[in-house]
Amino acid sequence: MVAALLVAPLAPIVAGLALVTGDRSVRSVSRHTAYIVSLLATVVSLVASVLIAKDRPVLNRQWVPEIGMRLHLAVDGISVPLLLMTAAIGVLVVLHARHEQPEGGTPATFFGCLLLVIGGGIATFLVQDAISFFLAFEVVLVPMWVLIGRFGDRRDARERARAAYTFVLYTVLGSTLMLIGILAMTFAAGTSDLAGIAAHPLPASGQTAVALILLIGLGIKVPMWPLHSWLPRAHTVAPTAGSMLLAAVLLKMGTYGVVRLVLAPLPEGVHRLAPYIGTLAVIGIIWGGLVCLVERSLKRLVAWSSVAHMGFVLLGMMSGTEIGLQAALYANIAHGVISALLFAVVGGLKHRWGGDDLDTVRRSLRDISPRLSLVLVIGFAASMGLPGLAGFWGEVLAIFGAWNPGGDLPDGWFHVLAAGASVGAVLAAGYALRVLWVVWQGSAHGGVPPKPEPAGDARGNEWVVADVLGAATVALGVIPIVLLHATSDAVTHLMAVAGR
Amino acid sequence: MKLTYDWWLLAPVVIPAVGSVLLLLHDALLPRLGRAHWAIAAVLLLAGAATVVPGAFPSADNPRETLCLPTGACLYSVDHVGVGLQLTALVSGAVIALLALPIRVPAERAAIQAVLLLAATAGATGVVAARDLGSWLVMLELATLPAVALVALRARRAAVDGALSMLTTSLVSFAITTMGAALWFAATGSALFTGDAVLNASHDADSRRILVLAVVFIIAGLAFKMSLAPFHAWTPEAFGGASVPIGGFLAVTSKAAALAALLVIFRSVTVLGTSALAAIGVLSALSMTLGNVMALREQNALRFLAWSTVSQAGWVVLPLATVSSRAVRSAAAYLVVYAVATLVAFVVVTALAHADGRGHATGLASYGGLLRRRPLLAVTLALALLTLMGLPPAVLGLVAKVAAIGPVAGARLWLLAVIAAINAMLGVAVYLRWLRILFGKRKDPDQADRLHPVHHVLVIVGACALVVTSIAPHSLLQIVGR
Amino acid sequence: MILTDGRLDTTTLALDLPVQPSHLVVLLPAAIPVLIILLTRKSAQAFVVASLLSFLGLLAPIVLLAQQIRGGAVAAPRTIGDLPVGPGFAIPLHLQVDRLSVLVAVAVGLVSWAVQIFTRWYLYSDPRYRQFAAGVGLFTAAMQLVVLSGDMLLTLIGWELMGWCSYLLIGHESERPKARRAAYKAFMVTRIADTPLVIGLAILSLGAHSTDIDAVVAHWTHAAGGHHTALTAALLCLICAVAGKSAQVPFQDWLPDAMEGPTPASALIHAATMVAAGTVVLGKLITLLELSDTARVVLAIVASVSMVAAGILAFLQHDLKRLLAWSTVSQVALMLLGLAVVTPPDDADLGIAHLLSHAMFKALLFLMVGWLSVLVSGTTVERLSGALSKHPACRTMMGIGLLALAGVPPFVGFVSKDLIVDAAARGGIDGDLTARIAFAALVCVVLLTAAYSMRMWLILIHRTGSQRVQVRKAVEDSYQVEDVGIVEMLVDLPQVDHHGRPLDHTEPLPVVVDEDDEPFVDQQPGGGARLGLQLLSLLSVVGGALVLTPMLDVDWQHPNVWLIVASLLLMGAVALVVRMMSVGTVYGDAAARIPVLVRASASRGFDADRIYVAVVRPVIALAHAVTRVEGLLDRGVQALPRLSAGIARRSDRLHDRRPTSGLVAVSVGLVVVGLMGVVLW
Amino acid sequence: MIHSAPPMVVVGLLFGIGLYGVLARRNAILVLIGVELMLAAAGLLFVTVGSLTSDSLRAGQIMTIFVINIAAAEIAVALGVILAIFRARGNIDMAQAGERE
Repeated sequence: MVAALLVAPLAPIVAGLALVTGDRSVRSVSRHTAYIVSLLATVVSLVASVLIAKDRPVLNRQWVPEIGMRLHLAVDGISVPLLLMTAAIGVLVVLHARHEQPEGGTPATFFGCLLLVIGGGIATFLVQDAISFFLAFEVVLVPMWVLIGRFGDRRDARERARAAYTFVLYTVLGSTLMLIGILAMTFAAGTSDLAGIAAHPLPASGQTAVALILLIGLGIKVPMWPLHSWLPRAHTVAPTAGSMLLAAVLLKMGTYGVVRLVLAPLPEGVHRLAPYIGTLAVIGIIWGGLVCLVERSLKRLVAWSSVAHMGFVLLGMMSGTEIGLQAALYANIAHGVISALLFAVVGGLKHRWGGDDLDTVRRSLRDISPRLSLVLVIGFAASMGLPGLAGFWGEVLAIFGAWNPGGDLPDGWFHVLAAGASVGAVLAAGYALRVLWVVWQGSAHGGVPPKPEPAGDARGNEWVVADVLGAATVALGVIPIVLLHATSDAVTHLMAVAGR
Repeated sequence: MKLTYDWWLLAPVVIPAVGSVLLLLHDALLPRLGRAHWAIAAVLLLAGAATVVPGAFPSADNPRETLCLPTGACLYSVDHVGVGLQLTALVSGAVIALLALPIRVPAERAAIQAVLLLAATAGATGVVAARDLGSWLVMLELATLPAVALVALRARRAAVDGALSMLTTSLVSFAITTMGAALWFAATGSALFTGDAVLNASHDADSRRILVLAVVFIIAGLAFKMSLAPFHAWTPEAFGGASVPIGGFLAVTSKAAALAALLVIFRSVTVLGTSALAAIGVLSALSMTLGNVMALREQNALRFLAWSTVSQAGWVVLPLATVSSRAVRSAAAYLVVYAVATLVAFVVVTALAHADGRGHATGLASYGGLLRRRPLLAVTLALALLTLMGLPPAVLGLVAKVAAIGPVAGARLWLLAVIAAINAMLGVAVYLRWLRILFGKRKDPDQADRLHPVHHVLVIVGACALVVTSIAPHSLLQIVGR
Repeated sequence: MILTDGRLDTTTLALDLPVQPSHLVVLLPAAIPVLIILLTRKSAQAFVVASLLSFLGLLAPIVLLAQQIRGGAVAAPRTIGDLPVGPGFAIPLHLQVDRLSVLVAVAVGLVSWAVQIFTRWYLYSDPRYRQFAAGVGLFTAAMQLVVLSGDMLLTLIGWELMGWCSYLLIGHESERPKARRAAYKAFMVTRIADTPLVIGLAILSLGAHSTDIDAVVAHWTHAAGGHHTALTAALLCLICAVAGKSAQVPFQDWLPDAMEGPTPASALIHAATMVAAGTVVLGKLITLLELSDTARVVLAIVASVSMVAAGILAFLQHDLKRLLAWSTVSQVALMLLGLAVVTPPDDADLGIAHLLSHAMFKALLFLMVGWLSVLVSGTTVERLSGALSKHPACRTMMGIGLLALAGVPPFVGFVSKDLIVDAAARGGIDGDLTARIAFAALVCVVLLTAAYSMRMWLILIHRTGSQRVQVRKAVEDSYQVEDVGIVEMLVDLPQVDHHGRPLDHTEPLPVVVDEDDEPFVDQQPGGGARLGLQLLSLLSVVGGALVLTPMLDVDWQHPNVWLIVASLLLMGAVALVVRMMSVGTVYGDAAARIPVLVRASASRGFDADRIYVAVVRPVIALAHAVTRVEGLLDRGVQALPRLSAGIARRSDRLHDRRPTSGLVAVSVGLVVVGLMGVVLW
Repeated sequence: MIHSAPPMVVVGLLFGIGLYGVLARRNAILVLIGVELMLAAAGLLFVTVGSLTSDSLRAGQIMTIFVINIAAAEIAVALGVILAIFRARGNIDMAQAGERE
């Protein structure tokens, strides 16, 4: 069983490295081979993750004693859902990449980078050691940089390079700040083990500074409001598969880090910062919603909606209540699935249209390609928090949690925040319906196409991917109970530890 | 008066030193060997390294001392960190010698260069262990002056300019260092770097003031050798002028010597507490930033490496801004990692310069599409650069970054830590530039012949070293102890 | 086999199974969309699924009703289970079966069944029939969920889902820009009104540490003294949301626009489901409502205003479908008044009673208008004038519907309305402010209702052959007529979409349902549909008898006879007046006597739409501003590399590669370091 | 037991003059001389302190000898380099060196 712990992250990483380095240096790897290899790797790691989730093994070895870095792999209720989601999304992404493989480099490099990102994500959710958490955090950067910079939107090379650099530099800055916070805690606790850090917290006085640095660092990854400007750029340029990973996996690393490194070990610090961070979160919600109301590029719009949704996650976490935290974790997973779905669909549309400008008049999607339109509707309905779909529970419960926050947080202010969040939900409805109005129902009057458009519905892998994600969205919405039960024990424990 | 002698312990210093003298004599008697001198030098250095290895085992008693006076104070002492630094200096020297082996130079100059290399390495190895002002100064100069000569020995104009600026700077900073040493002596009244002397000095107010001045002077003097800003002006000139392997020598071996010298002072100053070290913090922040920013727009590969050494020097001394037991080890650990990465980078550049002609290795642009032209070189260089920027898959570099920031974060020097974080970002930007070129559009030189076998082997070894140490960083870092 | 293993208790009809009829009430309609999307590809298959399941979905509440009568119903059946969100807070997510909810459930089931059957005929040749049927199914399920929910969150779920379904149904014919806009408007208005709902629910349930409605009611009834303001705030939030869903002032304007949807959708939305949901929810919380006078007064004022205004608008409408829409607004307001006037310890029976009767006759009316509109292909006065005299088949049922609407005894409308009037009168005599407001409004609305019902009737039965012939020539398609009419009126104020950009009024496609372009078989719906209509009309006649049963506990024994007589006389008088007005008009339209400008602005709902647009415009402006600021932010981030490049250039100028400058740097550094050492030590 | 003030003053003067010479002179040889002055200051300081303190090792004097030796070696190397420069460029003006060619 312990082997599974190593297989889950290493299968994609090793396969990815093999593809990237093996490509060209020996002889160019064919697209089919690359696809098969990556599919195998991801499936293997998915199976391993399922095994891990089933009987929670633990691996705890010395690794680099010089910096107190241990090889400590394990899972708990908080990480299991993220782990499974990442592994599953990995398989889907590879499937989708087979369907739509952008130019800019060889297939092997493309798949290799995808695998590296997936592996890094899985590793992040497995490690229980702060420093190796940082390591896993960094693994995804360079491959993602390649994905955006090399395989991104072909139309504008300068914008591509700029987006890639903005992403990688911003994120490196964030993770290094996170590292500083981690090391400060490690130094105080004498161990870099997450549980150990949580067990020996800093003195209350020192917590605020550390929490601030950590939250800024992780806030870049999440992204938190003023630190978000890398996200829309990256998403707009990135290839579809890359966007799916970015939204579904990378952002989750940020929020997961907040739970692990900030909420658990630094309760006093969080408590002092919660009102401010919560405010930023709500600003992000409304900000994103407003931008979406007028954004012209469809893919960018989806990216902005991610900013808004992560705002809900942060708000839930800052509420300092168990319900809020549950909501945050739920919204985390929900956003992962929904945004992956949306990016799959929107990427497909962009691919077909050769652009994603919402102002160009098109025929109604519900007439041209019913399948795509179905998943599109599901995706946007979920993204505006429609009940019965994944988005609903997280957002409503987050508002509930924020309405009366835990501890002696300022009630009145959090009332305002909750109200702001619900206004943000209305904005979400506004832009979701706007997109449906323009795309699904079609802006062409009388359903008459202004010019003949490339029709063609989702087929093969694309349809499978969209189907699975859509089904997952509905399932999460109809039966929230499973996921909530998965996380509840760990959350209760965490609150108990933090509440000391 | 009697001194104890433990020749085995002194071997790493003695072997290269004596070797250089013998080599000189031999060359004077029958000047036929030509480039074979390099081989001999490498062998000697490796032999010296071999004698150090036993001390690297965790079991070894520690510190091991010799040249002890009847009073019990010892003039020569090596602890784990010292072993690590000595190994770095010797091995890097050997690698440099091997690198220089295939390069065609007039036969008589080869001998001189090999001798100078040996001497400088001997100095670097010795300063690690020096525990009294005298040997410290001598060893330091022994490590510096031959380097100047090495740079000057290429009679191209650029090299000469580099040599001149390096020479003058080194002379002045040596004068400053000496002044610092004198002040130190004046303050403590003892020529030995012993904690208690410093402690006594620190009690009396004005001798304390003199001591501060002494420390400051010494730091300023050593900053030249570490090429910390603002004492770095010579670095890009020397690197750009000197032949590629010599650049490597300046970047690695003499930096090890400088850090060693600094550590000797640092150890005995720590008893005074942190405030004297603010200077180090400022210097490190300054040179990190300056080096990165300058490297951002540097077009010449060698000067690029020079600027990167400037910024890396900042990282090396970063931990020394705090007084903590870990600071010394962290600095040494970072230096070791940096040495490996930079050495590999220089190996690649040298190999390329030798194969394609210097003209095609100096310009960054000429590395375009290296991945397709020479995959091995490209991958190795990429690994080295990744290590320097501290991003996976080069775990080694990341570990080093952690080690360097660790003490600072532990001591809650937030400002310094944040500056370090920003420079981590800048560093990524800097090295990604080169990386992007490597993977970018292909650009073939007019003539390109095969790698020299020695270079080929060295490149492979370097790549393997980076891969192995990335998988198990412990294997490398343990040589500076834990 | 259930009988065999004794799972069924024959005396109380109690059923000992994990799945209760109450579950089926929700699940069966919910299964319609799932099955349609998964299984069917053709309209015919879809119809089979839809009709079958909706019929079962009608049976289930009836069984439940039987159980309720026999006392065998499970009071609080569990659904997916309690959500684990920490010890301090319970989210049971259970259903709640009581007599009122069961009655409403039956009505909803009945209406949705009738609608499903009727739709097949109405949308016979619509390629999107499947989607429509699915939408109706989901809509029904959502409403049933609201009706039967025993948990705040379940209520919220059903509530929002209904909004979504209304969006789908209203936007059904999305080729027409007006339909798209109407759908968007309907959803957004209700959603905006819902913003406080979540907050209100949060206040109530967080106070009670549970979302269980009973627990909430219990907690607040005890704690009411302390947290009166909180309770009032929460109730006001709820009332706001209710006003949105039930199209009360100031959110009224989405409802008439919703007429863009196919008529069956309108029937569903107006009769049973969406607009009535507010009544149901407030009915569940009536105990709390009675505690807070502020909330009651606000509710009464909102309801009264919308009631009267809607009555007037109804009378002035040029399109009879819109007339019905406005009448819905006023009738729903009537229900809400029925909730507002009750005083402890009474339950929500009055409002619910009117909900039931309204469901019956309004569904009937809408379906009949739909029928007629198919026959005469239009719903405007010009089209429908004299429709009944041309198609006598519809005459009786239409008549019944209108009489019930007008509230003529013994029709169901009369009973439920009169009960409310009685209660209001009684309350007013007792000096209850709310009741007085309500009573005043009620008197007006009784007359208005009579007036517009009469007007509609007169239009429908009007006959002047020669004129109609030339009108036929003049008027082509009903939608064009409607558009032309509106466009002429709106010429000075162009309609604008949510961006504030003017919508250009290109001619929409002709309605999909049209006799000309495909073989449209018979002039009347299938037998099932007609059966449904007859059932509805039957209920509209005798449904009043329901109040006699113990299912509704209302005080019907001693009605205020004088009041009834007076109101009847007044209604008669009004009817007479309307008749007089209608004489000699082209289409027998009494409203023709009203100046055209008034009618014009009335058929635009007194330009409420412009107000909405005026509200939305600043938001869009804000959004643009935000994007601009965002651009600045982004440019700031992008400026950093340029900054560093600038620094590099400047410091590069310092490095003029000369040894001397190096020496200067060294000495400067020495001084700096020295100073630092001395200062910091 | 001589008084320590005068030698200290001399030390300061020497070092200052040397530093000034290093900064002010463009001729490499003169720069070398400046360096020599600074070194001499250091040596003088060593001797003075050594004579003041009763050190069993005579460290002060020994250090001075060390310094002188190192300085000598240094001068040798430096002159070599300067010679090379002169060969390469025909002058030893530091201010002209290193202009971008």
